[in-house]
Amino acid sequence: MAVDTMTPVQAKARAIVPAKRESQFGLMWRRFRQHRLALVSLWVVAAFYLVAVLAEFLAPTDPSAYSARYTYAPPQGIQLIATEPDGSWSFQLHVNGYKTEIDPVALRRTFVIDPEERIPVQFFVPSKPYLLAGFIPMSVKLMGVTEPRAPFYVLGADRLGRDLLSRLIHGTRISLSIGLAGVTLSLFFGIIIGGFAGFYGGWFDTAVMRVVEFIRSMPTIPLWLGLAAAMPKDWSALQTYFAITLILSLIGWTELARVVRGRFLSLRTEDFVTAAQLDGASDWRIITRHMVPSFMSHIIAAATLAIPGMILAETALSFLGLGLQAPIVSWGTLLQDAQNIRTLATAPWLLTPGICVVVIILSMNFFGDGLRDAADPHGR
Amino acid sequence: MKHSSFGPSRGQLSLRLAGAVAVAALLAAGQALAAGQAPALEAMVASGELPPLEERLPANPLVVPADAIGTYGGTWRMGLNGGGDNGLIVKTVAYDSLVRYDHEWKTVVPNLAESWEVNADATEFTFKLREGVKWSDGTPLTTADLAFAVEMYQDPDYAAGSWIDNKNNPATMEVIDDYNFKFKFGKPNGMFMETIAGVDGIHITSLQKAYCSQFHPTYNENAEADAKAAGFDSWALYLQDRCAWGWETIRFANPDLPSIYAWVIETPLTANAQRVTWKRNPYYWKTDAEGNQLPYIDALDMRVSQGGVEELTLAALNGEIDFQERHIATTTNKPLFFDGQEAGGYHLGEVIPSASNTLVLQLNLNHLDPVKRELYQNKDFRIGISHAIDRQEIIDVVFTGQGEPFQVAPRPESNFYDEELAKQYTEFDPDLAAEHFAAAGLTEKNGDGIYLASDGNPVKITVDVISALRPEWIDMLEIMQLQLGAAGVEIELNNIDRTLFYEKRPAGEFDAQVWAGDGGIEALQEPRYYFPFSDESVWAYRWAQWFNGTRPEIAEEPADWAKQQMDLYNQVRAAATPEARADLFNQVLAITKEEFPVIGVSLMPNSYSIIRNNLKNAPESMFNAWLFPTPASMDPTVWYFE
Amino acid sequence: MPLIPMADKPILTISDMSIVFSSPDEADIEAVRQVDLTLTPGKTLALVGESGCGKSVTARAVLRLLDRNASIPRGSILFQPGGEAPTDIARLKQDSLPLRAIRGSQISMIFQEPMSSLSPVHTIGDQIDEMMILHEGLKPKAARERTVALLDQVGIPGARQRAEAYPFELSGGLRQRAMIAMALACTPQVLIADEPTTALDVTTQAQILDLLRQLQADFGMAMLFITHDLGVVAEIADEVAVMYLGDVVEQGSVYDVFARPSHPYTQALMSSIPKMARKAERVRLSPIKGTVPAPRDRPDGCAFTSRCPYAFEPCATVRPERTDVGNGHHARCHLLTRQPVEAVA
Amino acid sequence: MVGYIIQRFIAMLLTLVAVSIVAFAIIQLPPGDYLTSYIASLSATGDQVDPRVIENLRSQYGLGEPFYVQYWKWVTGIVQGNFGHSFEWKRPVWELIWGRLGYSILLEGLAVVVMWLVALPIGIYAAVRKYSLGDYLATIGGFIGLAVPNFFFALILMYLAFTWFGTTLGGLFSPEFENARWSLPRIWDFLSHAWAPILVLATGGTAELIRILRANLLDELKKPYVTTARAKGLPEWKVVLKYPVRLALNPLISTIGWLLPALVSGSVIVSVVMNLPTAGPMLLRSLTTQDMYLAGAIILLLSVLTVVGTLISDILLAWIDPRIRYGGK
Repeated sequence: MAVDTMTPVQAKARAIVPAKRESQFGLMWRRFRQHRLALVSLWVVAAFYLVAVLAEFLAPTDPSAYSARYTYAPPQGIQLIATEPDGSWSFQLHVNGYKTEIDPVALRRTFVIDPEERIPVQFFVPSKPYLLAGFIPMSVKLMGVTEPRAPFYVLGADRLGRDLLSRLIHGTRISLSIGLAGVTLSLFFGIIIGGFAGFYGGWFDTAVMRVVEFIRSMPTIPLWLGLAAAMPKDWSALQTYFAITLILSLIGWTELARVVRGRFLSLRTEDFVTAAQLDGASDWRIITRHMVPSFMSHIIAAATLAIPGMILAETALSFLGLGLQAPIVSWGTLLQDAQNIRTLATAPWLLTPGICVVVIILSMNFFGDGLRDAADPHGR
Repeated sequence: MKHSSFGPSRGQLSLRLAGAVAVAALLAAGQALAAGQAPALEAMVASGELPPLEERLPANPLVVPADAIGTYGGTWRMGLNGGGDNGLIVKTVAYDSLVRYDHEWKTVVPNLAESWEVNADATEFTFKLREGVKWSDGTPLTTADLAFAVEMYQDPDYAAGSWIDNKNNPATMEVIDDYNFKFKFGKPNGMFMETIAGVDGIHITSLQKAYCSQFHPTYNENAEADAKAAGFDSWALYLQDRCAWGWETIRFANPDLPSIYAWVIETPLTANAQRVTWKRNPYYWKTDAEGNQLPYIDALDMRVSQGGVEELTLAALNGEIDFQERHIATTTNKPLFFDGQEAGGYHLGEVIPSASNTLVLQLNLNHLDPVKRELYQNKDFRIGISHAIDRQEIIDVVFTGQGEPFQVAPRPESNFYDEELAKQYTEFDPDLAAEHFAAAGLTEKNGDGIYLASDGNPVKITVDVISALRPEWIDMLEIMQLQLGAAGVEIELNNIDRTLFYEKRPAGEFDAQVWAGDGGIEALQEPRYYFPFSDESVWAYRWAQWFNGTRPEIAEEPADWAKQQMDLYNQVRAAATPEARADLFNQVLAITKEEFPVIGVSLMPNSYSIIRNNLKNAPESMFNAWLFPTPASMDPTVWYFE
Repeated sequence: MPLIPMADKPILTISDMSIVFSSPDEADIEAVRQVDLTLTPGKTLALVGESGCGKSVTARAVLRLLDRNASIPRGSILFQPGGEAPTDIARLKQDSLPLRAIRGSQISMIFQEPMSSLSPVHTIGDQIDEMMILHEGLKPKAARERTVALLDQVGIPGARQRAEAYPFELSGGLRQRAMIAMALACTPQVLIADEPTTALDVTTQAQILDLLRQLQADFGMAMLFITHDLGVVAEIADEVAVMYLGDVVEQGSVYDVFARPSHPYTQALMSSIPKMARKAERVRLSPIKGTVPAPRDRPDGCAFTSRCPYAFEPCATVRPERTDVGNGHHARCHLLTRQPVEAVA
Repeated sequence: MVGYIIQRFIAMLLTLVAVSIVAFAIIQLPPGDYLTSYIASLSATGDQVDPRVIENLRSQYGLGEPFYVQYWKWVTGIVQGNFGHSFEWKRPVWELIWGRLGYSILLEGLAVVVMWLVALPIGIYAAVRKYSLGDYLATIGGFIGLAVPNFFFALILMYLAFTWFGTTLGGLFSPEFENARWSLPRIWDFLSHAWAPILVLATGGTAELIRILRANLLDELKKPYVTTARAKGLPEWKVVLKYPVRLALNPLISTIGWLLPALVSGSVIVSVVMNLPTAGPMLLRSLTTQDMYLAGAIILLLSVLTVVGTLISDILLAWIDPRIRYGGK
């Protein structure tokens, strides 16, 4: 006797008469764009990853190129406008030189930015040949100074006179990729283990959940400490890097497994899964064709939110002297270098990596939040 | 504080030590009668808690000369890094034994022993103790205590290691009477006086028989039961807890253990200590020139940081540290401390390191890989590497111009300084390097410009380093990596944990390890880089085992030149006079110069100490060494606050 | 059911009320258009329509329970309990004292899903006590006594024990009874029931309807009954108002509207209900063709234009007037004003 | 309720057994043992130990035995209240750690309290005034708290305190109170020192709590029972506080258990930087010196702390949420 002539779908959804069928991701993208903060964050994150990919091209100098003359040189900044003594001015991209004095008693160089000395900055300056991202041969850098031996320290120099900007850019590659790689691994374990637990339930589910609960109740630092100390001694920096990633994801998978399991549990009873089962589809097919796509967007959002934790963990490990170590350049090792009162007092620009950490983590979080909202507007 | 003249210029380092010490005066000044003591002690004497000063001081107290006669009072504040920082305590308080060094670290002078004699072949050393010296509990110190210490150190159940139980040449002690005794050695021990004048001397006076014997079953049949009752598994563990040897950390955790130090423990160094405090020893046996009992300073206050030194740095900047060099006086912090002098009410003193070199690159001459062994044993290869290093650049970048290119050699301050040894192969000359590499058989290079070794593999040296110990090592190695890479030798940095670092040594498969140049001043006692001397001679670890016999299972017969050095050094040990020893050791060094076993980078630059402006008699210039424990060797007993 | 004489003084008069939803990204949506409704003590007005037609929104507007993004830009909701000066609820401030004094105390509401409409972490008793403590200043003990009496009155067996129970411990029917007890705790003069029986099975539905009728007789309150179920309307209502996409298209006594549906939508509704008949005499149900357009696609004129079989020229653009078709029975349709000749029978 | 607690308790015991095995495995993982690191540190000061002495020590310490024997000894000892001896300090482990553990628990407990005190009002405000300026500020502020590494924050705080106020933040007490008994002035002294580490510790977690609370509350605010409460005539603040907040707290309470491990880890780092006598620095040191019974006991007890924290939050949850208490859904 019902008046309703329509199937009871959510009021909002039916209010929209779909002119054309949007794909799930199209729909998600449209919803995502409404979060302005998330959208901005997406661009920030994308920019950071672009920097990571193009590190060699963007970094003005080699990250390990040192210079005795410019230890602890303060940031030059980049000037746009050149003012002549007669008051006229013109557009000219340049940096100012330094006036340097050595104080042998206090053991330091004092730098004064010399506005008189202008070192022009140019784009696409030729450089020593290098391989961009490891395989594209290039011999040009985005920007730099052409005058030989002229200082170019946009963000300042560290204790060895190495260009902080270049180191930051190369550190971005390591830190961001560790986050990404760690999350990918976590995702892999998380989906497989969480998926099986959620799909089959029963004793396996109980066991997995116990293990997850157990791992999560371990304080992470000792776990890292022990695992980091147990790494084979003859491993190279690269192997250590991967090992650290693995260690981080060993803990990271638990959260994702919980999310995946939860999704599987709720999806298992959904009509479309039942329908597929009645159709005689295999479990594998149901999982891969029906269930995973239906919550992939959600998983992506969860994964995005997990990356910042990895990045933070990397910096914490480096701080304790357990993670990546010099000469590897990562945000963690850069921050480790800045971990002293001297830096805070006299070279605060070396804290820039900290700002990068904050910015990327903020962006990742906003981005992840936006994704989650977009993926699942009713499931908050 | 005047140190305007120390700068980057080379070779100008001279010692301007506080107080011209007239050693002879020490021996003669015994008659100074008890004149004064700290007001607090005076009050205790008045109330009868403490015997009068005359009864507490020995008949012939040791007189410590000083720039000025001080006043009693004050607390000396400093900072320990972490609970296990026993080193600072040893270097500040615990350096007091039979003999000691003068402030220049050159001559052995009396301390608890009034005098001594050495026989001709340096196998017998006869000592006379200062009569009437009391432990901090007021009981007299006699030869019985020393004999007990020897007995303990030689008991395998008592975990200690020192010259007393050196199995190559163990000491035996012969008690003559309460104040006279002999040390005897099977083999000549020419350097014995230097050994016990250094930090190693403290073992022999570290255990009071009356107190410590109660934990040993020989003296107390209930020792095992007592240990169980106290919660220990065995008497040995209990003994080690109550009466730990020499400078073991937990020694300073037991306030009941009587000592002969100037200050005695008030708040012990326990695992949970946030602060370790010391108060004056009322029975201390030294006086100033006017006969006033030392020390002047009432108490020591050591804050314990929890593993990070940043808080300590801030405290020092804030004027909360009275005298300290350890932990905080880093190159990095220098500008910070320099700027903070006025606000913090302190100034900076000069500290001369005992180490010769900032970084010693030790190629493993005993490498198990025959190709690498052959290459690393090739002197030309090492010379080539040395010439390929632009040392001045490293000095400029890492040390802000402090120091000079230097090999691993005795420092200019040392009697053994030899400019040729210190300076050979230090000039940066890529062509010369290439010549030497060619002489070492390296002619072919691969596409990356790296030489190919005789097995056709590129020459790649993996260098083990502990960056946690000295952060600048990584900086230096990173620069060397680029420099050597340009010269055709690939360097890989392997930044590892300390335990691992040590574990790799016996295995023999490491390429190279990096350490600082110990033995810059104390070359004779610490010749680890001059010939395969000890386990720390990493560059020839297996040869060193042949010499010192600690791990006979991996010992290898050394090259002839090394064997010759070992022979010479054994003669050094046997020589009775300093002159003879110096002569023989110079022969050892001559072979070192010829063979060039390890590669140094630069002379370890001077460091600095933080001295509060109201702290007087403190040294404006001092060494920093372990064998010559500073600042205790600079007589802080006569320092005082104004 | 007897016809309602106009003599009884209305207690709640909604006149010319519109409800607008605004969102930052899209144009405002007028979810309810110039609605007029009147409630009389002791009588029940049923508001009928499909989901999303604005009936719930209208009901909630009476207690100003709409979301933050909804507003009532025009019209009034005059509440005038026996002899007192009327209050325009539409103009009261959110969270103001006068509004809160009306909520729960004088006008109260029963919701569709008793499970989610009751707090799962408070006992039934607590939730009912709260009303009396709040509005009548009763002490907790006294309030509980009355709660138990009320629960008893709404037919909950073992009322004293059940007062200690949590909602999830009760069956759906009992929960709804508890909900009703809560709504009646302060003997309100108007009861708004927002699809109170929708979530219940048919037998329970009937019991609840009986209960409501019984209680209305006992308490004499006016009732606004929201439903999409014409069967329920027939059972409980005195008057009925039919809503379609924000418009009240037809309004009148149940008898009149059921007997002579004057609006094409009402007519279509009536013919979509199966009638009891022998199998041979059964006719196919005629569903309303087309689908309900989105509110933003609603024509300026009659909302039903797009689906109306009789739609003609002015329908899409001109909004039909509220036309009296006799005996207080109104409808909004151009057919009624156009030509009596073409009037639909 | 009792059955529930028993069930959780048994689960906890099982977890603890697993934790103890992992804790022991972790301290055994690095190559070498205490004696190798002991020899290493002696060598660094130019000292050598007779191998006989080391062999004696090894047998005195029971280090030569296989893993399972050592583990079994350790665990059976712990069950009897004997955590073993610290090699470095030659003292019973329990005697060494109880004080530090106390400070750890105190600091972390206070950090949890501060987190809740700060997060509750902000989270509620952010949810109730969704998308308002205050909400954005709270969200951004919270994320910044989440994003700034602990050690970084601690160091900057210390430096700023030094340059601005001329004080050295660090430690938990002034010298005169360090070894004093607890008294009112000592508590005050403690608080005047402890605020900084507590602040540092609480930042990350506060942000997390605000986020969870806001999300939960937004969920709950949409639920019909909120409308019911409003229809009752309750004032808005009471509507929010009594109903949705109460429900939004439930999942939040279970986060205590999850927050604790992070807090423990964070406190290790903060303690090193800010020089706090908590279990963290001792753990770090014992791990580097391979003082295994000490390290093992600290890891075990910190894990117990989190496991017990989880248990407490579970019980608390059951206590405030009748649905769990009565096994409903």
